[in-house]
Amino acid sequence: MKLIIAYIKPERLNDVKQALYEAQIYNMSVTNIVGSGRQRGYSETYRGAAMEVNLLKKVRLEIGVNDNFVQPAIDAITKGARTGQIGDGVLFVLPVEQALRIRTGELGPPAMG
Amino acid sequence: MKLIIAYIKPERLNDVKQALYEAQIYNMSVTNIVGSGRQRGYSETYRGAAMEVNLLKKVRLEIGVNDNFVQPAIDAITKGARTGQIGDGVLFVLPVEQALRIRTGELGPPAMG
Amino acid sequence: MKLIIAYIKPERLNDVKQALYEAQIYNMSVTNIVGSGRQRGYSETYRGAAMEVNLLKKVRLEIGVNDNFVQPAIDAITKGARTGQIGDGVLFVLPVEQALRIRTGELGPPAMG
Amino acid sequence: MSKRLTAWGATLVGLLLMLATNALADDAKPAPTVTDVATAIDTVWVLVTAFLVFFMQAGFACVEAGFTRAKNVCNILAKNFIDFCVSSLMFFLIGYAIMFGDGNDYLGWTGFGLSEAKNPSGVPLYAYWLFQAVFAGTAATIVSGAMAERTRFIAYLLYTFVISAIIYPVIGHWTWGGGWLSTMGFADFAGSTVVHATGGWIALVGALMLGPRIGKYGPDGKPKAITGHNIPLASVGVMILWFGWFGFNPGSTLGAVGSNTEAIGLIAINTNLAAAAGGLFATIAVWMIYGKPDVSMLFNGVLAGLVAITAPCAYVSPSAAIVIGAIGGVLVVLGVMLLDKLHIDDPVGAVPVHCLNGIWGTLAVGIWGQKALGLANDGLLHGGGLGQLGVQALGVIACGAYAVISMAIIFSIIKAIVGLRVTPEEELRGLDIDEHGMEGYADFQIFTTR
Amino acid sequence: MSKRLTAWGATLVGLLLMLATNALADDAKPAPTVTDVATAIDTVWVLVTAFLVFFMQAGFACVEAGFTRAKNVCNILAKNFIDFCVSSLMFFLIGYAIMFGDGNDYLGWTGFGLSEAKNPSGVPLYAYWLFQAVFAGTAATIVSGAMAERTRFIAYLLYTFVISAIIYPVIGHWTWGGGWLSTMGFADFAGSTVVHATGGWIALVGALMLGPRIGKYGPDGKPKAITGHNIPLASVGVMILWFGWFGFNPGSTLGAVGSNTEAIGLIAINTNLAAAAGGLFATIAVWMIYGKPDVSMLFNGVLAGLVAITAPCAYVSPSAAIVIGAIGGVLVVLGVMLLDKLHIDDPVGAVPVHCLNGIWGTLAVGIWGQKALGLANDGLLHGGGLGQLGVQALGVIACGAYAVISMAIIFSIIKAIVGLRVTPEEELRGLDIDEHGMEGYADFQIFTTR
Amino acid sequence: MSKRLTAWGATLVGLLLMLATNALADDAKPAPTVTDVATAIDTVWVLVTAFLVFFMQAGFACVEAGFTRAKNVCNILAKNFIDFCVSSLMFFLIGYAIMFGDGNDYLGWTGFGLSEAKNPSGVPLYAYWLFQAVFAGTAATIVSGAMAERTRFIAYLLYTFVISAIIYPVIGHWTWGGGWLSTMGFADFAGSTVVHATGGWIALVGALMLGPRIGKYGPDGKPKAITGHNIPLASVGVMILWFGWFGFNPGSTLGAVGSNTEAIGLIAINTNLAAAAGGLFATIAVWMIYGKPDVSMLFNGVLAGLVAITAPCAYVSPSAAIVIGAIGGVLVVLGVMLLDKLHIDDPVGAVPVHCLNGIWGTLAVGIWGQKALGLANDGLLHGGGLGQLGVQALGVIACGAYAVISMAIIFSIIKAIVGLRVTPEEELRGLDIDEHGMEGYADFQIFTTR
Ligand SMILES: Nc1ncnc2c1ncn2[C@@H]1O[C@H](COP(=O)(O)OP(=O)(O)O)[C@@H](O)[C@H]1O
Ligand SMILES: Nc1ncnc2c1ncn2[C@@H]1O[C@H](COP(=O)(O)OP(=O)(O)O)[C@@H](O)[C@H]1O
Ligand SMILES: Nc1ncnc2c1ncn2[C@@H]1O[C@H](COP(=O)(O)OP(=O)(O)O)[C@@H](O)[C@H]1O
Repeated sequence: MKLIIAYIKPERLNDVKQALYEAQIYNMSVTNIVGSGRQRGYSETYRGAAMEVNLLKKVRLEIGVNDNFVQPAIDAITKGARTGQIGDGVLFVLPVEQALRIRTGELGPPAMG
Repeated sequence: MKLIIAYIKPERLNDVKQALYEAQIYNMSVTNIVGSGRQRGYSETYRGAAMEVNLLKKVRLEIGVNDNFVQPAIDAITKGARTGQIGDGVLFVLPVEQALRIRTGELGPPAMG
Repeated sequence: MKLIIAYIKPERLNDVKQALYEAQIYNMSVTNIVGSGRQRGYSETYRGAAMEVNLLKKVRLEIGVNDNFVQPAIDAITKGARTGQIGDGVLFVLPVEQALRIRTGELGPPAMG
Repeated sequence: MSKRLTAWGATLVGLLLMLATNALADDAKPAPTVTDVATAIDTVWVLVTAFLVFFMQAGFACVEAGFTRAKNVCNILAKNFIDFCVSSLMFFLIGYAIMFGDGNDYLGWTGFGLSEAKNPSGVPLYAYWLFQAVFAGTAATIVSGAMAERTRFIAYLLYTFVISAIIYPVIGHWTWGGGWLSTMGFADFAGSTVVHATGGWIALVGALMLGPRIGKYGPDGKPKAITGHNIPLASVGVMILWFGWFGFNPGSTLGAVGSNTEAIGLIAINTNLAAAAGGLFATIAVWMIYGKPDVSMLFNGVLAGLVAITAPCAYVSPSAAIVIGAIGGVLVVLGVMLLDKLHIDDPVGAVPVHCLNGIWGTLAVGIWGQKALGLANDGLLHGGGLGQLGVQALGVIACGAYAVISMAIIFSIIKAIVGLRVTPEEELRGLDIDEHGMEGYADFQIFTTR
Repeated sequence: MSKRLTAWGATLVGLLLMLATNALADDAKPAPTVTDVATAIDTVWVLVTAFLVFFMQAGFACVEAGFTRAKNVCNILAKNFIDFCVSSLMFFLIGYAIMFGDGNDYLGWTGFGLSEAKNPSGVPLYAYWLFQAVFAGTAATIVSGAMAERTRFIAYLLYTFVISAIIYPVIGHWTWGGGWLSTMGFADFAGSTVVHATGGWIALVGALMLGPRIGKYGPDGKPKAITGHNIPLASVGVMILWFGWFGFNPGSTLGAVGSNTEAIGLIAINTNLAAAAGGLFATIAVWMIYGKPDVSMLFNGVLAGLVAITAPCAYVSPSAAIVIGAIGGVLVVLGVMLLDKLHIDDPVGAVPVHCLNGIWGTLAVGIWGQKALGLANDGLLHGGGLGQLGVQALGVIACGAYAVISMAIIFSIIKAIVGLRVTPEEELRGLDIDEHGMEGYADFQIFTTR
Repeated sequence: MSKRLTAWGATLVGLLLMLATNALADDAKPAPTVTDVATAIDTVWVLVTAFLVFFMQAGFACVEAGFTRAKNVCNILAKNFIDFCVSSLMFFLIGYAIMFGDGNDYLGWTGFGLSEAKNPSGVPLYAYWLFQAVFAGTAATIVSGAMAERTRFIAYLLYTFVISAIIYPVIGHWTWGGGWLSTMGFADFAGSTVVHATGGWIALVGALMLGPRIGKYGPDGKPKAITGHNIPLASVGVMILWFGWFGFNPGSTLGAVGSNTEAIGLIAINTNLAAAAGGLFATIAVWMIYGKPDVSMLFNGVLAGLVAITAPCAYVSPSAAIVIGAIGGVLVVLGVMLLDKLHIDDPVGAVPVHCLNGIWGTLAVGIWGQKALGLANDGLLHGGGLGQLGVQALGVIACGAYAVISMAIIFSIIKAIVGLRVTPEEELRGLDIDEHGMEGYADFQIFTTR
């Protein structure tokens, strides 16, 4: 079992969701974040004072998947999120040692689905 | 050391916190998220146009624990969060390689408590 | 590859960012959270009714780094976040099995930078 | 010769006077007379103050929305809008006839739909109606705050029809429509009892019948704070209400000419000083009791001062207004505490503000009121004894009893037909999604953990 | 002797009258005459109602901001502010001269910069100008809502110069400035056509030329909800608009003395009842069609009722006002559906509210209007036949055609010079950052996923 | 015979005139005279405009709250409320006596608590008091914005007592209470100096004594943006202020009859045009200097135009008003830059808006003012030479020096007793929790990283 954490452009969320659905991955958790990466932000002035915005608005996805779904998930995210322009984001795959579905008490892989 | 990530119904947060306190687990971090799982969302109309809400409001808990607290934490979360109805959520247990308490510089298991 | 998750005081964010930049770590993702730890919160009254605020506003950083950057990152975070007063927070280091830069398709360590 | 000259002179004076008044009216229009002009200014006064009172609807909406949770914000706003829509229409069709129509001591019964309706004022009927209609709307809207975050929309809608068509107009008839209370000398200048206590009593009945919101009282019975979600919104609401109250009280003279010229100045200063004193003393009270100046109590204190001065505003001196307002400010703090003791959950403080201070203001007429300012008898502190105070107390009790009993019946009927309260699931999830299919703050990340 | 006495007596009467009016004016100032006072009250009326109409700018800003997304909120606010600034200045320099200056049936051409400008009213020129200027500002600001979330700031700024200097004043000249429509007996008391339909038509042209927002229509052509981000803000806006409309309609009498005293009462009650009926019936309509009472439609319904009653407010009875408003409320719901069918993306409903109901209200004059209330002919339901209705329809078509054609040209020119629409990247990221370098809600965690 | 007839005729004319005015007053009440009616309309005007000025409190609250951070929002709102409460009460008890009482050139000293108070106006004392009281409240509330986000609540409360009881009334006495400046011919029609520059100077002293907010200036001394948290709220505030200013300036005629009828029209148009020009030119200025139209500067520009026109509003032509406002708009942009250069941290721009433009407006009287419009001497551009401008400059300096020195002393005393500034920990965490025990936006996820 793995936890995929992906940071994407907010406006790509719908496409990523769509691509995941097509890969039959329905379960995910989404958060607002601000982040910095290769895309270094921008600077503006507010009332004449410098405003360095180096944390840009991004969306963070967490998707717990069983091992056979890791690659499909990665592909789907890539498909939905890639624009080819700076700021497209990254994803990490983390090991999950245990999973539990709270309602049913299911443990392990079945809890993921 | 483990990191437990749990996604629960917002209105269960108080009960989960209560249950964790009873299990002597006081440390946690809480975030707002939106998520989709087996509970597929709902659709409404806004000004006559379809509005598919497939990401529901949930709450995400992160609890770093030492190994002997993993099971008590899982039990407490289950106790507090389970309603038996769809949408109760899931939890994942992830391995933690290192922990550091910033204030004291304590490393490893003592940093968790 | 590791994922460092740090919970810090909101007002330390700028210093932490500064310290990370000095350590040549530019990539990170930041979230608002509320948390409880050794700092147990406070109680107020609102319209005469008790209000227990046991989840305090914190900021959560996620930094994916290659192994050789783990210690510099930890040092930088500690430098920027430590006030010596309760509530300074903790950080966890989690293993990352795979990383992918969405824009370029780079895999593994190069995706981190 | 001089006779002739003088006579011609007089004629000239007369003619010039007439010409002068004709100067602009070159197009046939008859020159306005002094009376025309006096009626015009009275009408302008009544209309402008009616507009201000109307605007109080926005104030109520903001206060109630700001003091409740984000997940119910569309619902409370919808209620505040729809109640004014319905009560405007019902007060046109039915309410005005019951309040001001010919009838008996208890009820009027002519002028439905304003056709051949009585007009006790010196201004045109329609202008007078508007002023009265916005008052009816105020009485109706007070209730939504106390019943917030758990009442079904349809139940609230039904309640609204009844209060504006019947419940409020009957009390209005007693006091302002020539009914039995007015005959007895009961004085409620701008409606501490007629509007505010009536709304406040009904709010109390409603809150009692609904029961507290989930989570308001712990298993140990201790009240828990369910904080408002948007204090700036609430503060704008309070400011709008204060602003609108300058229509509510001074406008109740129904005119600005003659003795009313002095009166509107007095009423305006009294309104302002009572509000200021209410705000300051509520702040001091909450600061002393709980250690910090709770802003929500400052807001409630301002409103308390305003409600309290509503009945006596024309009958008392500015210094008395300060005292009345200050006591009102303290009362509201104690009132909030008392309700929590009694486990009556009133999210916005409608009962302490409108009911408690409506009563207080009505009684204050009997204490500080002055015959010289148009009251039937001098009040207690002006040597008039307990007479006026007694009548005031009677009015308070009669109106209160009527409002409580009649609405207890109405709410029971509504409960039986459509149900008063949403399901616990809907309440937890928020009324916005389940009752209206929408959210108040779609782009914001909202906590719904409480 | 008696002759002499009588003559002296007459003199005395005259003198006393003069003295009486002098009582307060002990310092040389000449005593005011009845006419002075009448003009004063008319002027106060015009100014106070102008202030209320001005305040509608805040209402429009709130409604448009609340009904769109958080990422564009600074931009829509900036547009609402700057359009009033520009249109005030342009209406001073140019617009008033075109609207009220001497000229021909189609256009005035004297009084630029108000120097030696004509003043058709009974109140001072500057007071009259202010009242007219806030109307011009209203017409201008309607458009921003329909073009929200995708129009370049500079393009909007340019458009604003043109509408307030030329487009609106020409239509105003036709109807209120003595032009050809007024000669024909076309009646639009407070501007259903002149202000609202004009703004609404231009909104339609703008929305069409811009095309829908990214994501508004799915690949399958189905409309998708892009929900407003701050419903409380929108609700405050609607309340402010309703409040301001009490200036818009009753103020259009341009006076309060004489027959206007009755008229302003009638207009005020009609305005209120139409708004209430609009709100209630839109709620019922959307509830029946979609199963839940969508609050945004309740708001639009109130505005629809207000727009619809704007033309007929002085000519119809209160019962007619209820019917007109109720139909307006239903129309707005159907109008929103229709636009979505046609894939015209109007984020706030400016077209259904202002254009559709502006037309409806103008036609309603020909149906329920009464000669007894000052209309040229009785309307259809008062036995006047189709005459007035025909003229009304003609006015609707003429003004609509003029507004659509002229603005289509203007927008095309602006498009050619600076471009109408922001880039897709800017639109996705939000106009606030790219056009203004700032955010509306810096401390809040905002979703920009949509 | 004809003599007799004429005499009778004259009598008849007189009698008819009297009868006419009696027509409606059939119930014993004496018929109103023209003077009664004139006083009534003047009183209505003064009261309605006073209500509008009151409403500006809501405007200030919104602007200041919107331009600061979410974590301090309850605090700034509480300050805006409590300062009006306190200043109402103090201006009643003490301030009015000092401002308008009999005394000497520098200070009045009769009429405490309004008992036997002098009334220099033609309207009832209480009405006049209210108008003056809301002005005092405005002067008081300006300060909170510049001292926002770091001042202790108790310190602010104490300051409020002093300014409304003494500091403001003394300056008021000099200019409007018959004091030395008025004797010299100093002209400040509605208070650019008396209200705004006074408030603005005190704001400057306060901001200087407090020092900048933590993080406002980097270690390198460069100013950093601390952006406002709720721009829609600020925009509503600006709109409310603009709306209220239609009370502030035109209401300062204290009447509407006679020559005032023309005057209020002129003042209203001037107020509007200056605001519009201020907004437009500030936008252009900031756009040219920084490349994007910063909405917060547009807002400040509108306010700058309004403050600038406040002194000259009655004395200048509309074209002059446009120029005065436009320069005000540019000044505010430069002023904000200047303050940042000087490391004076004024979160909302109170000093550039109220102090700088208060001065500018006062001087503008000496430049564009016209004797024909009631000024003592023609201004510079109307051939009056430097005389009036000199007096204006003297007034600016005298009031400024007095305000700065006296408040520097007062703030020092308050600092010594309770301390002016919260602790750095409280400042970082936000004043809401530590000073009031509550949050402004309980349901929202708020960033407190800045
Ligand atoms: N190493 C990292 N650790 C945590 N978050 C990261 C990391 N790298 C990127 N991110 C997140 O991804 C977002 C996009 O990254 P960025 O480097 O700008 O994308 P791209 O590689 O396409 O230019 C960042 O704003 C940040 O939130
Ligand atoms: N595999 C997953 N990965 C990430 N988040 C998940 C996953 N499964 C569930 N969740 C989170 O848990 C929430 C509840 O899940 P759901 O499947 O609806 O619960 P239940 O199993 O009780 O029906 C989801 O809204 C989502 O936020
Ligand atoms: N074991 C843990 N799991 C998850 N989050 C934690 C844990 N310990 C601390 N935190 C986060 O760190 C924040 C600060 O922790 P705290 O214990 O108050 O710091 P300190 O040790 O300096 O007193 C908490 O509010 C919480 O958000």
